[in-house]
Amino acid sequence: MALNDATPPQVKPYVPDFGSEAERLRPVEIPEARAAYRLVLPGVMQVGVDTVFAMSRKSSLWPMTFGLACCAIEMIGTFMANHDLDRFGIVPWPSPRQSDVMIVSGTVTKKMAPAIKLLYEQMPNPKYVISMGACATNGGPYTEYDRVLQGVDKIIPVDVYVPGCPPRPESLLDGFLALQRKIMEEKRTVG
Amino acid sequence: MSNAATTEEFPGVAALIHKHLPKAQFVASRTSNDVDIRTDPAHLIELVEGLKSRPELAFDYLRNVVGLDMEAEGLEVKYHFYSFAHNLHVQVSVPTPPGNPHVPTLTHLYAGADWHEREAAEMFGLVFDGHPNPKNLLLEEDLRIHPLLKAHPLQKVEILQGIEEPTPGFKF
Amino acid sequence: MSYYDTWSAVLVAFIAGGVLVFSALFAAKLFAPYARERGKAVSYECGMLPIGRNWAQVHVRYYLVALLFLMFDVETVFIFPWVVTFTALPKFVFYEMLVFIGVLAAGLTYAWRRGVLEWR
Amino acid sequence: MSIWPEERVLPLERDGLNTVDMTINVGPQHPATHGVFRMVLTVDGEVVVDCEPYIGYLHRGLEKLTESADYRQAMGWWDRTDYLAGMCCEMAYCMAVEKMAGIEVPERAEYIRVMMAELSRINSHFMFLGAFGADVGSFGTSFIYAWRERERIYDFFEEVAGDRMFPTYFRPGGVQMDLPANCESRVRGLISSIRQGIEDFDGLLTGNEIFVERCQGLAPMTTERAINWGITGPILRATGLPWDVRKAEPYSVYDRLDFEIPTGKQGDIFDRYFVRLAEVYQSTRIVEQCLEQMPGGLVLNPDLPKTLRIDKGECYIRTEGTKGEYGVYAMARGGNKAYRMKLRSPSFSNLAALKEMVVGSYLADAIIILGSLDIVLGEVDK
Repeated sequence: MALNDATPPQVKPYVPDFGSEAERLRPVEIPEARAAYRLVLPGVMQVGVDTVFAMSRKSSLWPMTFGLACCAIEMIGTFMANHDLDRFGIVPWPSPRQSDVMIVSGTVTKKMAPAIKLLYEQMPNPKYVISMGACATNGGPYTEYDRVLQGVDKIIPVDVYVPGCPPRPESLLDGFLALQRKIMEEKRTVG
Repeated sequence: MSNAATTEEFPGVAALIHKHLPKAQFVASRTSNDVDIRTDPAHLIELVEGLKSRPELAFDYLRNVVGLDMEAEGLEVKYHFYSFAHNLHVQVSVPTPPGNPHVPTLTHLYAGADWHEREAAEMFGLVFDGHPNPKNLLLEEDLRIHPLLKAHPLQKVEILQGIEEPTPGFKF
Repeated sequence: MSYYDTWSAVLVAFIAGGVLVFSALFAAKLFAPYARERGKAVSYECGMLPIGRNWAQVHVRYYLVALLFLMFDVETVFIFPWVVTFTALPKFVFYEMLVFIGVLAAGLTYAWRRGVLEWR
Repeated sequence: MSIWPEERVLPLERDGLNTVDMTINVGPQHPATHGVFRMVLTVDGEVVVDCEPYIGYLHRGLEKLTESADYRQAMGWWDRTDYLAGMCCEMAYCMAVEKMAGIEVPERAEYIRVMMAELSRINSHFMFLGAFGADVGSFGTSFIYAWRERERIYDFFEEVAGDRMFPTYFRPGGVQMDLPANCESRVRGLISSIRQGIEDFDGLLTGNEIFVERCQGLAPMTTERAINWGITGPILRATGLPWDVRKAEPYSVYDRLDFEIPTGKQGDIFDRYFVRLAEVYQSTRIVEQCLEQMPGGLVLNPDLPKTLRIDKGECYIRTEGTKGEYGVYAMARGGNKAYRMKLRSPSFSNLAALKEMVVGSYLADAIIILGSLDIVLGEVDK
């Protein structure tokens, strides 16, 4: 059966090891995201390009549906017809590869932390994180239990915190509007 | 467990059980809403097999497996059984001596006991002898802590995250 | 010399296609803020580390079904222009195509009887 | 003279080519797992050969925290277990505390509790219908239908108790405050729109040829096997056993209400879906009867102590949650904090039988089987 054993040489890709607890809960390193046009275009013309890109990014934010707990039900409620998010160009997308925003909706446990870090790293830049609900912000009602991570910003950088347990769909909507304002303000620094 | 099998007072279901399983040693008592029979790990399997196999009892549904940390008296396991045929409910408590929390497993009798026992084992440090797959269920695989024990502390709440020292005179 | 005789239209289409494709690729390279994060190259497995090998031999029936699909896909490519124009063409063109369809139908029944289409 | 060659393309068993089984990780972040549940499927071609479920990604220490809080404070954690039907869990928790402390609940509060619990059950079943439609194939449509009704029920909850999902409207000893004045007409309107919602789903899914073709006869479960696994709720009733805690061991005022228990025939996926759809109708009948039979009077037991102290008590309260038998085992040994509160969660036992149902089916059907269990990770991981 020599024919069948000829598997191609396995190129060992980088795979993070989540062996120990410290490694699992280590915050994500955020390398500097460089865009080539910063070097090519002179300073004046960059403003125009930045504005165009910021406006296009803010009006088509694709969130990665990442429902952890009860906040996920309110997040789905926000996507549905009564508090429609599609009118802002916000289309729920299951995979991190094509999404811009990660909505962490629910309690972040220490068993789930490495998965959240990996998903965050697998999202293409520029990416944003909305920490939805008290649980994602600082552990919420479950803060005292030692298997619960006290806030998702211990492992990934968070852009907008939405208060509430669970936050009403309107407050998640407000969170998205705040994120859009933030994108417009930070347009000079993102590329 | 003094096998004072002569205690007459068998409330409710315990009388039926005693009638059909005369050899089983247990002490019957009554909780707020159902009957509790106490036995020890050695006689558990024999009692449960009797409960399940006797047609008059037919306790074919293992409802619940509750682990308990009674601090001084060691760990304890409580099983709740229900019989669909006769609409009967009974609670079986199995106290274990403080030293060795060993209880025989029921997975060969009830398939549903598998996950319940794994959860009680990892939460209290109980050991279910003969369990097919005694890995952690709710905690990570390599974690050897038992969170639900009374001795296990809660986590300190970090009130001021990121702000090193609060403004003077500001107390939580 | 009507416009359609010359081949310039084809050239323009070719150039426009090339420009479109390469400008899209080049724009992405130019404008996208790329950060070389370590976890970005890890294959996406719902948030978990990839387990098992991604290079797995699969049962041969899937290959055969793919072959069948390809064959009948190409067949429809040939049938389509015929269907559109055979009424204006002479009679024998119709029967010629029936022969073509008949041959492919024979191939399909052979594959069906050989059990290729049984999915289990 | 047969012109066809004898041997056929061998279907499944090993045929010389040692095909390798691929492991597919349907992991915590997956649209079909309704939350953070992970199962590693070993797949040979398209047939699932082995399934290894992993839970615990949402283990938030419900039982540990309950031991560190007063009886009335702990309810906040308990209605976040089955976060699709908050008030069913609140009812079970309050009944456990009342049974141990021996508190009497006024008549009117019992009826309000049953009505609100049944509305929460409708709410949770609509979420199942929405999510199950998405699993089978209609990605957005069934969700939109489901949320039309859910938003109306949430609006009613907000009017009555102030919050949409977790109103913490129940108290040990009754209900926090009385219903609003126009509650009668509001509920009647709600019931008619829910019945309209049932017809819509009936037309959308039950009448759909593809849906019926995919779900009929898939993973049938026999009653004995379900009882052995400890499966309860709509999945057990789908196997044909009309067993419902509200009828078998009636609690609160369920013995005064009449409603049928819908059952299925072979316990396959379509029966589970249909039992839940029929249950929604039965719940609307219960809500109507509650409205008619509701007496006047107090809604909260007047002589409740300032801080609830229970010196000695132990009980196991079992109620019919939306997913099955939602049981609360409670033990008190003095002081105002519970000594031990254990949640017997229906989804935990239903999910344990997943491997037996999934092995042998196709990969796409494994997703539907998981969807038909209607698990909620808040109560599976406690």
